[in-house]
Amino acid sequence: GCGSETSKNSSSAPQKITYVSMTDAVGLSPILTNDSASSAVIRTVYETLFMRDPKTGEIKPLLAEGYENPDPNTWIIKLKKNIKFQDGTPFNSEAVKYTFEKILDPKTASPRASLLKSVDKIETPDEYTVVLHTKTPYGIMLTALAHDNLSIVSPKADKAGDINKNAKGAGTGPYIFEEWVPGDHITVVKNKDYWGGAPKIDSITFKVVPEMATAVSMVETGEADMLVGIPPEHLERLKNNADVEVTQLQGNSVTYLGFNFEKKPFDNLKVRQAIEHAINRDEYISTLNGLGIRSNGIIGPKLIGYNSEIESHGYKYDVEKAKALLAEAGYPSGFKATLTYGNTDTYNKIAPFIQAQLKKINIDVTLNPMDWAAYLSYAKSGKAEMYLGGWSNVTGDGEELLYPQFFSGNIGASNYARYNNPEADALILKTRETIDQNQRVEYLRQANIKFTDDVLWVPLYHGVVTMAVRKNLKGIELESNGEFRFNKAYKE
Amino acid sequence: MNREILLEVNDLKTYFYTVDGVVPAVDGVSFTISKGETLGIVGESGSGKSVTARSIMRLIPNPPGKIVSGSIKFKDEELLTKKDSEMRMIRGSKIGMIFQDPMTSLNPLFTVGDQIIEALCIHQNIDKKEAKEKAIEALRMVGIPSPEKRINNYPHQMSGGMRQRVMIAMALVCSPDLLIADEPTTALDVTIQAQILDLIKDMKNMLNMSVMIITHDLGVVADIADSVIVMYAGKMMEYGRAFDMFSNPLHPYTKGLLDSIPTLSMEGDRLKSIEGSLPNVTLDYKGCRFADRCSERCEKCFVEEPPLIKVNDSYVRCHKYLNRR
Amino acid sequence: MVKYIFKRLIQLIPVLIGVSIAVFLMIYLIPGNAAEIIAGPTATKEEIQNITVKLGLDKPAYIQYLKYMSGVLKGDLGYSFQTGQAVSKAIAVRYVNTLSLAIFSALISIILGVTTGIIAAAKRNSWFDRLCMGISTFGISAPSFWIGLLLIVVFGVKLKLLPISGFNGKIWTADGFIHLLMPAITLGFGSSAMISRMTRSSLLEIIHQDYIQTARAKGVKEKIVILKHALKNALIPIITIVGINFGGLLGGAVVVESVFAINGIGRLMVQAISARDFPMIQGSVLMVAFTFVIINLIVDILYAAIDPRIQYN
Amino acid sequence: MAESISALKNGEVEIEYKKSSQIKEIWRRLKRNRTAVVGLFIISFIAIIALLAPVISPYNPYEQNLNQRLLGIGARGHILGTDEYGRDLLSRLIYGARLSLIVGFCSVAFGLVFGVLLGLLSGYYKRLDGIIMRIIDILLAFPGVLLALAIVSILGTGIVNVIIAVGIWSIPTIARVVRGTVLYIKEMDYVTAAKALGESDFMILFREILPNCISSIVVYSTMRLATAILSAATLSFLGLGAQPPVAEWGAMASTGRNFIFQAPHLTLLPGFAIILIVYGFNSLGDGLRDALDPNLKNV
Amino acid sequence: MSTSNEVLLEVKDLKKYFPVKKGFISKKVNYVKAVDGVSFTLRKGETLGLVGESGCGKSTTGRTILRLIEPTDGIINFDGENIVSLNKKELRKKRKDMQIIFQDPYSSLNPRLTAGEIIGRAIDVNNLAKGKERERRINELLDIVGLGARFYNRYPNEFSGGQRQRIGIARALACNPKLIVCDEPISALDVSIQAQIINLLQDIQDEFQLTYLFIAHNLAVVKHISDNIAVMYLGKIVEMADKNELFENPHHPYTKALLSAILSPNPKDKKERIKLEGDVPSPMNIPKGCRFYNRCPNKSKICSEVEPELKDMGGGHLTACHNI
Ligand SMILES: Nc1ncnc2c1ncn2[C@@H]1O[C@H](COP(=O)(O)OP(=O)(O)OP(=O)(O)O)[C@@H](O)[C@H]1O
Ligand SMILES: Nc1ncnc2c1ncn2[C@@H]1O[C@H](COP(=O)(O)OP(=O)(O)OP(=O)(O)O)[C@@H](O)[C@H]1O
Ligand SMILES: [Mg+2]
Ligand SMILES: [Mg+2]
Ligand code: NI
Repeated sequence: GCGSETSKNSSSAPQKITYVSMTDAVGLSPILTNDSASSAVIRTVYETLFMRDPKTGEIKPLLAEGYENPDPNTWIIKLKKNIKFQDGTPFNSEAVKYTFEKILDPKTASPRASLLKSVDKIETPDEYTVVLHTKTPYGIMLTALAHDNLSIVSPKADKAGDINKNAKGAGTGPYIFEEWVPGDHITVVKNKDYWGGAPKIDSITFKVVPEMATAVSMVETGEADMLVGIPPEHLERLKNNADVEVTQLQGNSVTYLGFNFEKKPFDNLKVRQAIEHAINRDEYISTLNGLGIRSNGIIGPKLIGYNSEIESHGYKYDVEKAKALLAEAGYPSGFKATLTYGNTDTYNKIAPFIQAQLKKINIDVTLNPMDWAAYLSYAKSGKAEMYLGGWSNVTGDGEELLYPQFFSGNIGASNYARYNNPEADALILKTRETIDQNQRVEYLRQANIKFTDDVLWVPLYHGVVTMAVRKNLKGIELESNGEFRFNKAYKE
Repeated sequence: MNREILLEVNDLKTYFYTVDGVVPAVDGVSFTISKGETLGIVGESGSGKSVTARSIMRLIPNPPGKIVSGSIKFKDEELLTKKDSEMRMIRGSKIGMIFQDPMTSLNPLFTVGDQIIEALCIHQNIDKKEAKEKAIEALRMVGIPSPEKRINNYPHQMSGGMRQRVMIAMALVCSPDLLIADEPTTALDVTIQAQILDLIKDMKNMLNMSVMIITHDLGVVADIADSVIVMYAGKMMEYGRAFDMFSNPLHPYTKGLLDSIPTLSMEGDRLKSIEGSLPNVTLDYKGCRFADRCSERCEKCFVEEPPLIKVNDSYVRCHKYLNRR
Repeated sequence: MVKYIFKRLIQLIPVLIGVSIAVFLMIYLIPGNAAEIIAGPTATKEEIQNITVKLGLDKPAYIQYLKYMSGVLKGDLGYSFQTGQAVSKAIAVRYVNTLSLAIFSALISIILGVTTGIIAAAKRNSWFDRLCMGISTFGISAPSFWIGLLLIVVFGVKLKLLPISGFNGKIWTADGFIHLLMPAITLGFGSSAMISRMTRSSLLEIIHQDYIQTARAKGVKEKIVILKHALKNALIPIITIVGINFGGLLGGAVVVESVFAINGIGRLMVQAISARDFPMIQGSVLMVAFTFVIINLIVDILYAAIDPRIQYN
Repeated sequence: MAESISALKNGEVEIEYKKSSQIKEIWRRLKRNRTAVVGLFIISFIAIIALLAPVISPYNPYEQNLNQRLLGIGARGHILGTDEYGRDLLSRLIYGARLSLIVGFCSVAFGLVFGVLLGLLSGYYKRLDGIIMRIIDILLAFPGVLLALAIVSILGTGIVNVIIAVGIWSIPTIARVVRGTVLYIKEMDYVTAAKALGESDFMILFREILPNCISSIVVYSTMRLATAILSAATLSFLGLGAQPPVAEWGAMASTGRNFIFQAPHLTLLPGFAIILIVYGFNSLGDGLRDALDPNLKNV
Repeated sequence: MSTSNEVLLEVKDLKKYFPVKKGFISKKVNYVKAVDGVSFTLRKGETLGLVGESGCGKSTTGRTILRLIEPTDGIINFDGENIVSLNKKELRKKRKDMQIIFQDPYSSLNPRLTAGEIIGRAIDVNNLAKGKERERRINELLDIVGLGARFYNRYPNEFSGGQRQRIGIARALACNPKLIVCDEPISALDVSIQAQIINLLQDIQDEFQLTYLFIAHNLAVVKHISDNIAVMYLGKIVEMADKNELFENPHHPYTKALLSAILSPNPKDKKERIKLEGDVPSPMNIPKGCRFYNRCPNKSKICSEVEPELKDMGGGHLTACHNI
């Protein structure tokens, strides 16, 4: 059926939402997936123990009642009572233990097992208490527990079948999984018995529309109700449409130019500084229609660990200075380099810009676009010289960014920079292991300054998240990580 | 013989307007065919024989071809001014036509029966069953064994001779007054050729029709024709009774032709031949078209086109006969 | 005839094996693997390793292939690396959509192409002929994503006449029909242009054949000469091009499927290869190749049905 | 038939005169074909633009000027406006002509090298025919997009790989066309005559048969050029084509599509350019077919 | 015409079966028996005319003798050597001694080459001449066939059919062959041109001591040019004799019918024709017994069972018929 038909219906008719997404979900189990399309669905079906407040960014209990930290290696978590999974089984400490152990089991091969990596033992002293013992202090435990991939699944549903394909009744969330036509759409329907009160929307369809121009057209005609992650070139159009409400919100993603520290001359700080000096970020940001924000730091303004003092760090656009630094570094007449990136629209657009900018200081950049899978492999194996990347932060915590990208233990995996610095490693570990939140934030602040000064990346811009919603659809709040919840949504 | 005139062609000119200029394929041809008469048209390849025949049928592809002038009277009716629909009623019913190559002249995708029945259904107000019977009858008439089976055959299932018989049957089912046969035996073997020529003769007598037969084989003409036209490069060079032409050829070209054919009875080592080949004729061509191959040419032949001259009962287009008159 | 079809189906086996080996080599050669994709850019080494083991990607390449092929011989196309779904099931859904799209657009293109081709040939050098040929050249020349987007902007957004996406896989329902209209036109436009030109040129060629003269000499109406005698003979090249295009429609539908958000096999293939989802790539490529061969078979059978001279051998 | 000069002083002069006269003959026939002339005109026009690109284009096509982004048609200083980086669209279109022609020609040339060889061998040697035709069947049954995707994944994106991908794509069809022609020419008596004279297979294949396949190859290649340019555009759409900042029409039309609402000329103009050049090649191909095929001489 | 007694070509029991693919997994089950046991000898300087209906295997015979088609069986002794047993290389060397002229003047010339090059290629392949000598030779050959050097640089499409046929003859002559197979060299030509070519063929035969196997279906022409004539029917020679003997005293009913079917371009000598019923059977399933049985006007019982052999009926007149 057409969205346009349904949108004309009066309020007595069932309320339906069509949400368009560029890609299809990979799966429906939080344990086995790690992509934003899946996560959008998973958030409607499952819930985590803790959640991040969309406004303040503070971590609040969701399925949990509260927690205690008797010592840095012990987390005692109290659970809310009287919550039932959609399949009727009770939500309790067993379910939490089951879920977490499943994630930790290597045979499960959960892509986000590392979130619980430091967990040593899980105990369930009673029905509504879970105790997590860690090997080393794990300061970001709460942030991790707020991560969608640590949503709690119903053990019964999980044992009964593959909840990755059919998640019926597997969560505690406000919507129940209904149908998945792979490649086409996923439907979830209202959970009348939701512990937080039944949602007003009767069903949500997650529709796959790979072509952005088409997706935008669908929102315009009312065939679809909402769309997030609108690229700048389509923004104006949607904003001008009287039937569509566009929300723009500073996000916590960052788009950057990265270097391979194992390749010369990128191990040279002066060279990196020169490059940062040579790139006119403001100019590029001006093309983004407001969909990017200048911040000099690696940890952006919306992340835990950000402090505005960072704006006095970084290196300003100054071609002469860049040339001078390059000469100092021993490259007075520049050098040749390749810039590798996955050939998505975003990077396809940035790459020529970087190329043009670096030309000015005689760095001759060859563009090396690759398909996404090849790029991942290439970058991981340390073949890239310079690369373009983006980091979208789910938990909103600076640690989630620093550890994978710059911790030496992750070389060969997510540390594309192949940055290996014991000093930095120590600092990164502190940002993970410190239990005292204030202290931890302080470490993050220090790390941000250090890494920014050392130009581990050139942060090109920090993202702005967008959402376009048909005006009659209300109650959806966008979060700075680009996510949103349908709990309070309703149609007028 | 009945001297009632069936077809009268007068000064027919059919030109082709091609990329390479105007080709006067038929350039002033006049003749008559009486009831029961057989007219043979001979000439070299490209001399305009087929175009003459197709002009009578009004089947000249346009573009590039066009009948530029002349008149074609069939049973005292002018064909050239007839509407397309009227012309269609004449084709196939009053005038039947068969083509040179029986291999390509039948539609390969329909059974021979269908193709004959189609001709019947267009011109005669009969139902399918009746038409089928008539078609079988026609096939039997042209000597095809077990026609009730053969009627369901496709052309490729028949030999060349049989296909030509089918063509004849198709041309004759509606008992036309005139049969135009465009090189009906050229593609066939001598023994089969003999069969087909006999068949045409038989049919002609049986149906009392006139025949216009086109060929480049003088033997065929000698065998079947009452009168003959010799064409050369779009022009009628000689026109007269067949017997006269063979015993006393008038035009140097005709003579040349007759001399160049080896006959069984002839002796001697060398054949006489006509040197050279057909000229490339354009509209502003001056003089006799045969002049540069002619053994009896004079200067006049190159500048002035000879008119058609009546010599005895025949017509000839050669300056040689002007003085004699 | 049954024997012939059987024989052709057997001939299909080496082609399919060849295709599957080609796919295998391809996967083997291209950098990146499914585990890395599933793990995502954040993944640690252990996470990647776990997934690699789970998918069996740690085994030597030829073993992976043989294991896969032995499954195929048992009728099991395997499970998607990425989603864990049964490949056969995943393909089935998409295949129906693509096939509906392909058939619908083939119909559109045949009807459009053949009629305009006939008229253009019959009225050669008339304004209609020129117009048809002009439009058809345009049709051949324009990239399909471009036509598709223009159609969306004009008919979907501006005029709000047709829905942009949402084909339900049921072409026989009114809803399915309406949703498939724009995609089918987009896809069919180019091939209708080709068919139109092919019809025109083969008709023009056939019109010069002797048997057409024979038909005319019988007094057959020009309309019937063309529609019956000439067209039937022209059908062979027309069917050939329809067949070729249909094969192309299946493989080339990716673009239209993306533009109109149709959940088809073309898109599936592209997705699968970007995810290095080996079983899914094998399955969908084999399916497309299979269809291609079947289309060829159908085309050959049609040849023989039309032309009595062609025998099954 | 034009009588040639009877008294000959120098044989070579005569050779040249005659060779050119054969080409002249084709040219003459081509000239009468209106669409072909239009096609030829379009292609020459584009080719000249491509050749003179550095001279005639008002700006450097790669020079970004982010202050002047997305100007519309008729903007001051930019007749056809600018793109999302403020690059002059006219200049990019002019340079795009180069790349589109290069992509077209090179990929068809690539396909020709292999296609012609395969076609010749399989047409001439009955024994090889079976194997080669099976390989071609496999290539044909293999979805072209996937092939391109794989090639690009292996070799990386970029214009050269687009050329290779599109080139491989055209091998099977070229091979088939050539094979068909060879099968036909093989039966001609002049090939038998060459055999009777004692020519070797190699000589027969490359000196007797190949030159006579040229006209069908030329005709087909012309049409294939059109397809190649279109395929390249399609690859661009899938993100596999020429990569930015390369000014290639397909890539331009494809990246421009994101601005279809905001600045439709960004996709419309390159789109029209593609249509124009493809139209040109197709018409020329049609015309060449008529001009080179003596059977159709007077039709 | 001077005919020596030296045998140039001896063909013994030549057979050529073309396999026809049929049935499951293309087993070769059926054969077109195009030539099915043909034997004859040709002396130096002699012309043997080969006549017969279309499809009876004349061309196949001609081409198989030159090994342009591989024979299925039989012996071809040419100039004292069995051609059949030569390997590819030896054969290529031998080729210049035996040439062929084709029926179709259009398909027999490479349209991409000039007349001079067509002839030149024949010289090059056999390394007969180089440089100036080569040019001279080409011009000489063009003269011999009556074209002249001014035609050197013309392409085949600029020639008429007769002129093309002359180029074909010049090409065959280029390597000084001993034997020329003329495969219906005049059938496609206009009557007025035919005589030119026949005269030319006779002239060069005299001049270069050539031996011809002259294939045609026009009996009058064959009679004119040949010394001996062989009549073929369905892959076999049914009658062979000196030309005058054959025309005056034909034995085989098929020969008789053939002769009676000749149309004379003289309305006066109309004669009674022998009518043959029916068609030639398909060479794919040749009937048992005499191949001519189904059309024969005076068949007897034995004809349907035993295949008659070619026997000398006296004076070198060979006939294959039971009823003589
Ligand atoms: N459709 C056509 N377009 C152009 N010229 C044509 C056409 N049909 C015939 N001609 C020209 O008209 C002339 C006469 O052709 P026609 O077919 O009548 O010759 P013909 O005497 O029948 O020869 P043949 O013995 O080869 O059948 C030729 O020069 C030919 O080129
Ligand atoms: N390559 C081939 N494959 C299969 N059959 C063939 C082949 N070449 C010839 N034939 C068949 O062999 C038989 C004899 O053919 P051939 O060409 O020798 O006849 P012909 O006497 O020269 O006839 P024509 O007078 O028509 O030239 C025919 O039935 C023909 O169909
Ligand atoms: Mg004719
Ligand atoms: Mg022959
Ligand atoms: Ni709908």
